[in-house]
Amino acid sequence: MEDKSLPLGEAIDRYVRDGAHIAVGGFTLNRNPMAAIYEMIRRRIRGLHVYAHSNGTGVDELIGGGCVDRLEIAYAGNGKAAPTCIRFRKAVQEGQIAVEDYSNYMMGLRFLAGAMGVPFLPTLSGLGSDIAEKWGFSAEMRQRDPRLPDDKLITMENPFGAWGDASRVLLVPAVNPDVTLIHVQTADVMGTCRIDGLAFADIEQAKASRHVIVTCEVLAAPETLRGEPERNQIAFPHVSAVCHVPWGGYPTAVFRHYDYDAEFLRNYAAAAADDRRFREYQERWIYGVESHAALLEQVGGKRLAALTADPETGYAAHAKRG
Amino acid sequence: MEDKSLPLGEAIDRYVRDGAHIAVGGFTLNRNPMAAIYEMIRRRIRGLHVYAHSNGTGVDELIGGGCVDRLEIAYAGNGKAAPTCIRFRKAVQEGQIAVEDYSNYMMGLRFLAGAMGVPFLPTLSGLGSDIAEKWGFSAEMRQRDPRLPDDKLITMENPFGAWGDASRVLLVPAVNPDVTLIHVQTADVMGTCRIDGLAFADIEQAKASRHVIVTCEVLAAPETLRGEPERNQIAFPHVSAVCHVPWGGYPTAVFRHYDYDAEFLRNYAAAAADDRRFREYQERWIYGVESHAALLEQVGGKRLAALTADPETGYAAHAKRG
Amino acid sequence: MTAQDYTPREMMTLMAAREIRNGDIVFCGTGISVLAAAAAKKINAPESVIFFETGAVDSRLAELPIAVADPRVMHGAAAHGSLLDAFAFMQNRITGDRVIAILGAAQVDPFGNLNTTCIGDFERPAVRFPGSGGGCDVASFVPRCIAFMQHEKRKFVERLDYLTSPGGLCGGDAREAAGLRPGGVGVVITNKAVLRIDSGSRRLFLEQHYPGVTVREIVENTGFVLDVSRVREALPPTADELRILRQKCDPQRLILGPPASG
Amino acid sequence: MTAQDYTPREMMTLMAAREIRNGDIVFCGTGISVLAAAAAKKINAPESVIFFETGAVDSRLAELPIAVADPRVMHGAAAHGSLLDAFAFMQNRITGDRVIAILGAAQVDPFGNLNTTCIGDFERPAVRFPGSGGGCDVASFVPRCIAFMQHEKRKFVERLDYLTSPGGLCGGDAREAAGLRPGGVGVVITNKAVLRIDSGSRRLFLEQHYPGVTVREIVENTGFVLDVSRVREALPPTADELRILRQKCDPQRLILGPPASG
Repeated sequence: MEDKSLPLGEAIDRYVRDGAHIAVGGFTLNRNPMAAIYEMIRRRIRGLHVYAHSNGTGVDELIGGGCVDRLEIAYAGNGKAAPTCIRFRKAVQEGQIAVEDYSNYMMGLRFLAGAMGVPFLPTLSGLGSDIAEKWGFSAEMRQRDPRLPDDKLITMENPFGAWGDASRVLLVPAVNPDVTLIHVQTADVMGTCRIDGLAFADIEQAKASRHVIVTCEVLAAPETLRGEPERNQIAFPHVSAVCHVPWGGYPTAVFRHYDYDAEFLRNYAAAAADDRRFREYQERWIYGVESHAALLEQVGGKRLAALTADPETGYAAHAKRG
Repeated sequence: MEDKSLPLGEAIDRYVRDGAHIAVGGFTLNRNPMAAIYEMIRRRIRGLHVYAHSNGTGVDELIGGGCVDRLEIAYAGNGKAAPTCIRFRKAVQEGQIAVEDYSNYMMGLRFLAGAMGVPFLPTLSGLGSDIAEKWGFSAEMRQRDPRLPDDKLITMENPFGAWGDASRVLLVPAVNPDVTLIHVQTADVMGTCRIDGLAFADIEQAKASRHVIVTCEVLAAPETLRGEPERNQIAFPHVSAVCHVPWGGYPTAVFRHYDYDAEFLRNYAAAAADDRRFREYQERWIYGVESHAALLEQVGGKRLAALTADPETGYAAHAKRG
Repeated sequence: MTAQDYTPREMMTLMAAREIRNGDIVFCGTGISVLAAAAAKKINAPESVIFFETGAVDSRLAELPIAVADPRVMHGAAAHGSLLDAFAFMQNRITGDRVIAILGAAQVDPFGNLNTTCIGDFERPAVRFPGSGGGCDVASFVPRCIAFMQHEKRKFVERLDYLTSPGGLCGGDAREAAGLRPGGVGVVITNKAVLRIDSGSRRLFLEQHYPGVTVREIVENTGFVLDVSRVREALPPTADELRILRQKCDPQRLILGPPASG
Repeated sequence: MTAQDYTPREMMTLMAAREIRNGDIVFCGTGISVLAAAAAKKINAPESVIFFETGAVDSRLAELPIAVADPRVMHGAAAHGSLLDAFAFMQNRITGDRVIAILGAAQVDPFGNLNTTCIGDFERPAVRFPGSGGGCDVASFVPRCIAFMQHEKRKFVERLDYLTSPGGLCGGDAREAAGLRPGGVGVVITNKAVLRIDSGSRRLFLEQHYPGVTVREIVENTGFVLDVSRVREALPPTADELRILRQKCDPQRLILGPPASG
């Protein structure tokens, strides 16, 4: 039995190089691999190429941390706290990052194509839209870079005639990241993962990826997970590293463990709007702490306790979120 | 809340017409919807067009029952009892049914394409094989029948160049059956289903289908299933009818409930080899009983008790299978 | 009851809720979209089913979610699918044809196409918005889409800066010619009015103005020519609708915002 | 120990087990295929991972399954995927390149292509077999495939009646030209011998004959011309191999069948 458990910092050092193509799990304010993201920022990783669907909190922090050069994304909003993610908006408007736009389904299909090992998948989404027409990465840039497909998207006549009630399809190219980082409720040291609640696109992101770094709330015995194999969505052959990081999704929510911290997200959004205040935010919460445990200590046990999930609902019922 | 529960016979009458295009769940000797299959045979449904991957026991019974005119299939074997299903072999060799051959992955992808609402999906399987070259349904038959795609399979150059390490792909056309019949461990009256153990292609078959008839071991309260929504693979909007049929998968296995009946399967195989003995088998076990409950009574409580799953392993540990 | 008794946001929510019918499967986005779905379920369409692109089907919503990935959409759902499952559910005609979707927009054009991506040039925008999310997918797949937008001239534009989510494209049979199924945005609900797509011209026309809002005010705040020949006044919220919306749907006013001053 | 001490079936199983290396992910079919994988795990490759097209990963196999859908493959697995997950795992190069597969066949040709579909014309066959199952998929995706077959002249044929699972197709670079990744059947294990694909000619050659089986007997039972220039005698099963196979892997002889009479 191969033991893949190791400290998070070592996992980042080993698998996430400057310029790596990465994907992160979660969705807006839920189950983002925040400990891993803060650790990448702390280690000042640079030049990342990020594949995202709606990975709000984490991706905006990475952009704010100066880690990202290129971004393929469907949605950069973060619920009530930030209808458009603020460091993302700033970076795009100021031309600091190159962005290519897709829809959530297209990005999901691109990860699925990567996981399946096929060059593309078809959809009826986006025909006639500017997502199909306008390219953020130019044809020249695409041809120069062997890590990018030459075409963003291809519209094709349905080769089966009118079969399936479709005259045309849009083909979306596969994505195979170097590393996918996800945060799950439970994993074992071999790397098998169990996600509670919605899995978003984590499973496809993981399976499409050459390496997967998993952070988990609970490091369980393999025997425990194997008692109900149908509840384990990612089998160990897909995983490179397992890091036991309780509250590793904070300040985003982890179903049945804790809720998102609406106050933290609101304060982040307020700070992100101003460069000076944003540097203070980063100094205090990222660079100024040596680990996620230290960040959590600074948040304080009382505040975390208030976020702890109600066993009945899976979130902090009646929490103050306004 | 719509209550979709009804007796199995009524569900078959309502949704399975002569000539219908159907799919059945399960795999060889596991979780076949046997009660539903026996009921279709008993009701002398005729002219079915069946889509199957490796649906051994059930499909062979349907063929033996004279219900099937056309079959699209990947594998017609049934483990140790019948390396090639016997009524299938006989019907094909005697030209009684028209057969089109695919691989398991191709059939799985065809159901997935149907579930996704796209006309086709690509794969790298089967390039250069006779599965791609030889058509069981002629081009004329395909063109005549609007329920069949004009092409069995299409080989296409990769439109993204060498992206995804592929020069060509094989495109498999979507399947959308009129009815899919599956047997699951647990369902509620609205139609939400929970499958324990391997799901095979049941989920894609159900989602691709216009109607789904579910038989279940346990009819649970919706609140029970909703306590862990991540364990429910089929949500109620996909389902037309729910029939509570304990031991509804017998003589195939249902994980955590009961094992396959190796003796029944062996006796079936022996009877299937001879037309007279096969008619006796059908008379005794299908036409001669009025329902699955009556079939089970004839099997006897003692024999069923010996098949009951060990709670630890999910099957009947140390059962005589030789 | 007078116009002062309710806010434009309450009116918008209820106008959208009224579009939802019993048995509809309601695709919800974040914010006012999910509130409208919750209101319909409690008021006029108790057998409607709320579902989210994140994959939750028939969420119970004991509390209002502030994002589609809020754990509040997970609790008590019938099933949790993946992102891919949710979109396949809509792309598949068998299930997709039963879906009504509620989307937000930054710009709408006369044919019901939506922009949620940017103002200005895509490569170096003056203002960047979040992007499609599931919007493009939903508008491509779903036969009935409702769009929410603030009624401003710069938002109702003749030509979008970026066409994120397809409606009728450039009108006529352009949508079908592009390979899309019939559908896309059929109605736009604003803080002043309801605009609907005419099945003949395939353009938005003014169908209802809210009580206390003049047609002239609406026309002045619309950046393209609007057919107002068929306009009627919208029915104001009933006391029951308002009571249920305020007390049962968003008692914390998380989405409704400040109450009416009147 | 003499040749009488073990059956050809035991020898076949162990010859296949010896092909499996530590760390390999072993795709198993029904019957002797899963027995070989179980034997390898207990004898020479304890860190190999057994997996099935039905979607079970790292099954424990406390008892031998008699089909790939036997509930015995479900118990104690690391994870249960779907049929689609299992094949995607192999089609995906990242995981697929670590897989070694064990397949059965009714006919093999000189290039390692397999027929599991029919004898005679496909449309009205003299003998119909079960069909591809996952065989075509696995042979298309996996770099290392082992085929099991009884050594009979009518089974080793110059030209297959139906090419179900692609090996080297018609030889040379035909496989790559068809769009397939490198791979397919590299070795055929029979009740008499081991045949392997030559990397130059891409044809099967006779690599090993079993103790007590003559090269002449093998050539006479092979329906195409066989290069025998490099043949050597196979190492017979060791006492340890036989003990573990018989006592730990198939004590009921469900798959091994009757024991050796000697």
